[in-house]
Amino acid sequence: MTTYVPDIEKAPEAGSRKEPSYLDVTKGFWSWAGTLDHKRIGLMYLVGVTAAFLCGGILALLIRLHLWTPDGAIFENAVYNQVFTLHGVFMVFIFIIPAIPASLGNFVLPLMLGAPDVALPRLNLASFYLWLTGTIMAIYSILSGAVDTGWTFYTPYSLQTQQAVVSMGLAVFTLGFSSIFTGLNFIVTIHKMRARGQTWFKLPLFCWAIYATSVLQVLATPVLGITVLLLAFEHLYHIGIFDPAHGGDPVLFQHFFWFYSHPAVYIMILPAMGVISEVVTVHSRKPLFGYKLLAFSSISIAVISFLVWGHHMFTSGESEFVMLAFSFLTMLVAIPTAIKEFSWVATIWGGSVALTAPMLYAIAFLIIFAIGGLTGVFLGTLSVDIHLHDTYFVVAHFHAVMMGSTALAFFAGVHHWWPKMFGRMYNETLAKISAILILVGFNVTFLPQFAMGSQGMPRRYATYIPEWQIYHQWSTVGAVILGIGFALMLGYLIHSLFAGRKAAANEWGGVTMDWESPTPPNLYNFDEEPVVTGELYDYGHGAKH
Amino acid sequence: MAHGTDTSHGHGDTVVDHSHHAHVCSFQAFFGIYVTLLFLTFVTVAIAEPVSGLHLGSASMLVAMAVAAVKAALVMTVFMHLRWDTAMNNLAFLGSLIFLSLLFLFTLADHSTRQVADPIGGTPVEVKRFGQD
Amino acid sequence: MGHSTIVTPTPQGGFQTHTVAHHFKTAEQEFQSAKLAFWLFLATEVMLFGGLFAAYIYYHDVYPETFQKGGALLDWKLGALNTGLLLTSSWTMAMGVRASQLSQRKQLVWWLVATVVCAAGFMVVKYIEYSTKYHHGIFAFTGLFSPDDHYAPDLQGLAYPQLYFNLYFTMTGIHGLHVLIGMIAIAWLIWRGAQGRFHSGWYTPVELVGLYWHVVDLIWIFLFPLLYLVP
Amino acid sequence: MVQPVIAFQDPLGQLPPQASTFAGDVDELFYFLVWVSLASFGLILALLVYSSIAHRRKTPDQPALSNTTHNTTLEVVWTLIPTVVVMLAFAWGLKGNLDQQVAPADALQYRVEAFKWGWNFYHPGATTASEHIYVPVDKPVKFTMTSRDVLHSFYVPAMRAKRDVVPGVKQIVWFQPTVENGPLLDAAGQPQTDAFGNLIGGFDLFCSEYCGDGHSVMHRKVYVVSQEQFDEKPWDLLPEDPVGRGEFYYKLNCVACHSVDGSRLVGPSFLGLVGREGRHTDGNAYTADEAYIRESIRKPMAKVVEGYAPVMPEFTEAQLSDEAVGDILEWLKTLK
Repeated sequence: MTTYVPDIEKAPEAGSRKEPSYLDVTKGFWSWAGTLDHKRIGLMYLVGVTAAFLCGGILALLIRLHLWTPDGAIFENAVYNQVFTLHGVFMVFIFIIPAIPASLGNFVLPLMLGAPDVALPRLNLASFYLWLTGTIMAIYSILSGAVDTGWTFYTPYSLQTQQAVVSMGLAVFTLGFSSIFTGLNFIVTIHKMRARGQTWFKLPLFCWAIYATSVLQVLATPVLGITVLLLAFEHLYHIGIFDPAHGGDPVLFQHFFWFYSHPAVYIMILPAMGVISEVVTVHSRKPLFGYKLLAFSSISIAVISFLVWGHHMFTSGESEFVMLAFSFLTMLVAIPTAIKEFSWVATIWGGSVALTAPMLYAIAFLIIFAIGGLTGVFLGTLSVDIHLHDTYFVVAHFHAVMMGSTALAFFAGVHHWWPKMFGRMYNETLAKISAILILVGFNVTFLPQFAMGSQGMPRRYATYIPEWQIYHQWSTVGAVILGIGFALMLGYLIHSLFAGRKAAANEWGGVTMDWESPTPPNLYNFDEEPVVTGELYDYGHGAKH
Repeated sequence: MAHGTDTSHGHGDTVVDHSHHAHVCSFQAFFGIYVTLLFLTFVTVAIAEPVSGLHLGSASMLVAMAVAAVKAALVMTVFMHLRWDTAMNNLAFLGSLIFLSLLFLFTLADHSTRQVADPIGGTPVEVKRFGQD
Repeated sequence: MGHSTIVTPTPQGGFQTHTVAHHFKTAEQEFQSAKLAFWLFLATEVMLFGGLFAAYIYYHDVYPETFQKGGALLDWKLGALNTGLLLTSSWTMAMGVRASQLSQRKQLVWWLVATVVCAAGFMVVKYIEYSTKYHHGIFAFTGLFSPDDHYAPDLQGLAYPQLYFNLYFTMTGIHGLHVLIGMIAIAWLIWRGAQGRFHSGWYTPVELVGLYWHVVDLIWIFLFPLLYLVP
Repeated sequence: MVQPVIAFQDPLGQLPPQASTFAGDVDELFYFLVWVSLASFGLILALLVYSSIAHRRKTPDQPALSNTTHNTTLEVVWTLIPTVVVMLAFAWGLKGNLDQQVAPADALQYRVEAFKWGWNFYHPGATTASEHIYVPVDKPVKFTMTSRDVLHSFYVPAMRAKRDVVPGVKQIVWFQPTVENGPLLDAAGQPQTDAFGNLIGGFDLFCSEYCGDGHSVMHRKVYVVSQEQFDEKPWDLLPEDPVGRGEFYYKLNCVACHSVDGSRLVGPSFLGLVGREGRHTDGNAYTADEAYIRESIRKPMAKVVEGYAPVMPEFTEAQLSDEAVGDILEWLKTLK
């Protein structure tokens, strides 16, 4: 790999391309709807998940506005329950699980491997359409009576409710298979499509993170599939597997559900960690600190994440013995997570730190991820969790990890690869303002929720006792700030597509293979078949790992 | 980047060679395995309580599963060629069994170690009997 | 990159050539990618059925008597017959893959036909079993026992007898669905195989469907003793 | 009032009052984690802010100051320190949890039945349920809980006690209160309420496992009283007159979904219910006479009032006797 001395002022000369970019090579609706190009599929996902994020975000704002007064300002309780359920379903199953792997992963992974496409392009497109079908089914469930079970579908409540649990369950089943096929495709791609000379330890960390994620997607999601399928059977025919009225055990449902849904948390956060690794190294112009430890920590997080699901059930009546085991194993996850955080900070330390928009998003990630990670230890600790379980402390904790970390990493990645995707740049000043608004808004929203939660405010409450009103009002103010930040982002990103300045060939001076392709890349990505000879993350110092 | 009749080596893990040397089993090998499988099915049935009246108690489930595991291993190694397949393909499939065993391990451990609740002034009620008050 | 294609040499007359997809460099890379992907897919199948097995073992532990008496009401002879049929089909499938590896077009077709016949036999036996249950008043999923239920005396006083039968119907039903899907896939292989589509240079679909079929067999190997010979 | 022994002083006032024997230990561990978290968070934040200012890129081609890609000592240190901390938290949390799980053999036995959406608390020896819980101070109390319908969760923040109520099984939760906190009664012996209409005194009891429309109104009180007060059986409040008893049963069973002031909750308001005319979801007209109201309690799904969801649970003879329903009817007639 050649050492790249970036010169972002100089745009690539017109006509220097050998082939048209993937955006220009064909035109028209069907050239997108039927495309097998990983980059176009990535962009379709990007549009799709952003729309889902928008829907989920509007629902979140409604929730916060409703909770402005103790009696609930907007909805009846029943409607409130539907709103928070849909917020959860949209954000978890439709937005955040596919967000980074299916959009950024699809776009960037083959580029980083120097490959012309993913290994199975048809399966990739099929996976997108499964996602679309699942989303349409979820929307159908809303229109045909909505669901008020919470995104966790706990039995027997989900069996007694009259609402569209069956169609929502099948929607989740379909979305699950979309996720499985994406993960399966990426594992094969990483194994079989790497460039010549690209050994495993010359894989950028984003690839490691996507690999670990994919393992989870392939192995954990089928259990969710069979669980929601059984739930649908149960709802329709009362087969009794999860219904205590027919001999079933609701705790078994929780075991099945969390066997998937705890690894799912890592399906969400691992790719975010990968994005942050890339953004941090490029914008600090410094090799990642502790590369191997970072790579191994991704894999170890993936493996341990299968062993900790019971910490969602400490008050459910599972046995003390199992609680002991799950608490211990949960603590083990904290260790690789801490290693990652420290390694990123050490990467920035002594770098040539450019406070660009992607870097600001990444720094915001590092701050909020620290909060999310540290509060996770509280919840893994048995006696403290008994008090905090099912309170706003949990709500704030997982929003710190999911929204404040994964969603921010997703946006850091979008800003980082935006010039590569579209060949255009957004307004950096506005982008920085929006990053700061989101960081501030997040903390104003969720720090009061930590406070409320430790005081005992239970979650999923449509009304609450007046002592907590001031916290709820701060939280609502924060949510509005967050909303403004995201609206601003959407505005300048769309604006840049039409009026943004032309991006440089290598806007940030990245040295992984994704930056070696033309900007935007060709249909089959590279002008010349890339061959890896140098070290990874070599910014001209002769980096050694 | 047209590579035409490119025969370059070094793609990821792939053993790059135009003609792949797939392992072809002999008729005798497949037939032998087939007969063994039928024999093991006979063993499973013969030792089962409803058929033979053997009382193996709690061991009967273990024995039946052990025989089934042997049959499964034969199908996987020979019929499915795992014996001659790449390490990664072995790992992909066997890995799922390892992770599946975690699901079994923890749910069953939870069930078998749950506390027995005692109701007020009554005989202990087994938690195991759901919905049977 | 990748606009060119590689054409595998036809081993002998009467076979169709195969064009390697644009993004692969070699037929071997394409074959190995498809195979790894399929192994991973089979891993998801194992996890999916694994959930059902976990539920089965769990409730077997909770209601041992129900499961023993429920299992005794199934006809183990039919179950054993079905095991034999599936094992036979697994063997013929393995022989079919072997035939395609050796570019034996006619043998391939006949082995595959034998496989489908065994599978169809399996489904017929399954139909007989299901309809017997139906006539005895054990319906899938309703959990209802009809008033003139022949089995009712055997199940009197048992905790949740319908739980066993619902698990039985769910597990064998989803397995049966896999058998049906497999039969369709094998029928397609027969059609294309007769045209000479598969040969030593390219037999990926035969290999993959073969793997799928063996997994269907594997699952039944565990289902049979669990459901019919419940210890 | 007995001066409680506070095992651990809450330095930030962020936790609910400590009212049980194991609350102090939970809080001490909570604050241990708070301090560790604040220290490590402060360290990370300081390093981040310092390096992004001090090491920021001033010219476009500025290389990094350092090129270090690893430092084994540092990596071992930042692996070991979190390991030690989390293992400590695990062991401490486990020890505390064992206290929370295992009730003493001499604990007073209560029975709790949760339903959509309310609680029936049966005090030791009581045959009727009560709306709130009364416990004697410094005595271990143990609750054996069942659910009529879906998952609920028994949560008393001040006691640091929480346990899901799972239909089909009996769940146990226990605590030993250390602080007296009885109901504040007015001259007439009625509980006083604050400006928001909430009862004064007592510790809050919540349902913390989502259970549907009335989830957030399953809010009750745990009153900790002296042994003398407890011996007077303050929970045994069943009034003499039928109207009073009717109101008592209403508060126990119906209050979550039916208002008495005409406002709309999950179900229709009880104000002016007797003799009300309206329509069912199937379009048939009804008049709310005595027989109709009795049927609506026993078989609520048979006829659902237009505009409302079919969510009301059945109340069987065992849960609400015919006499109790008669009392409720008497009381309903007074709501005009």
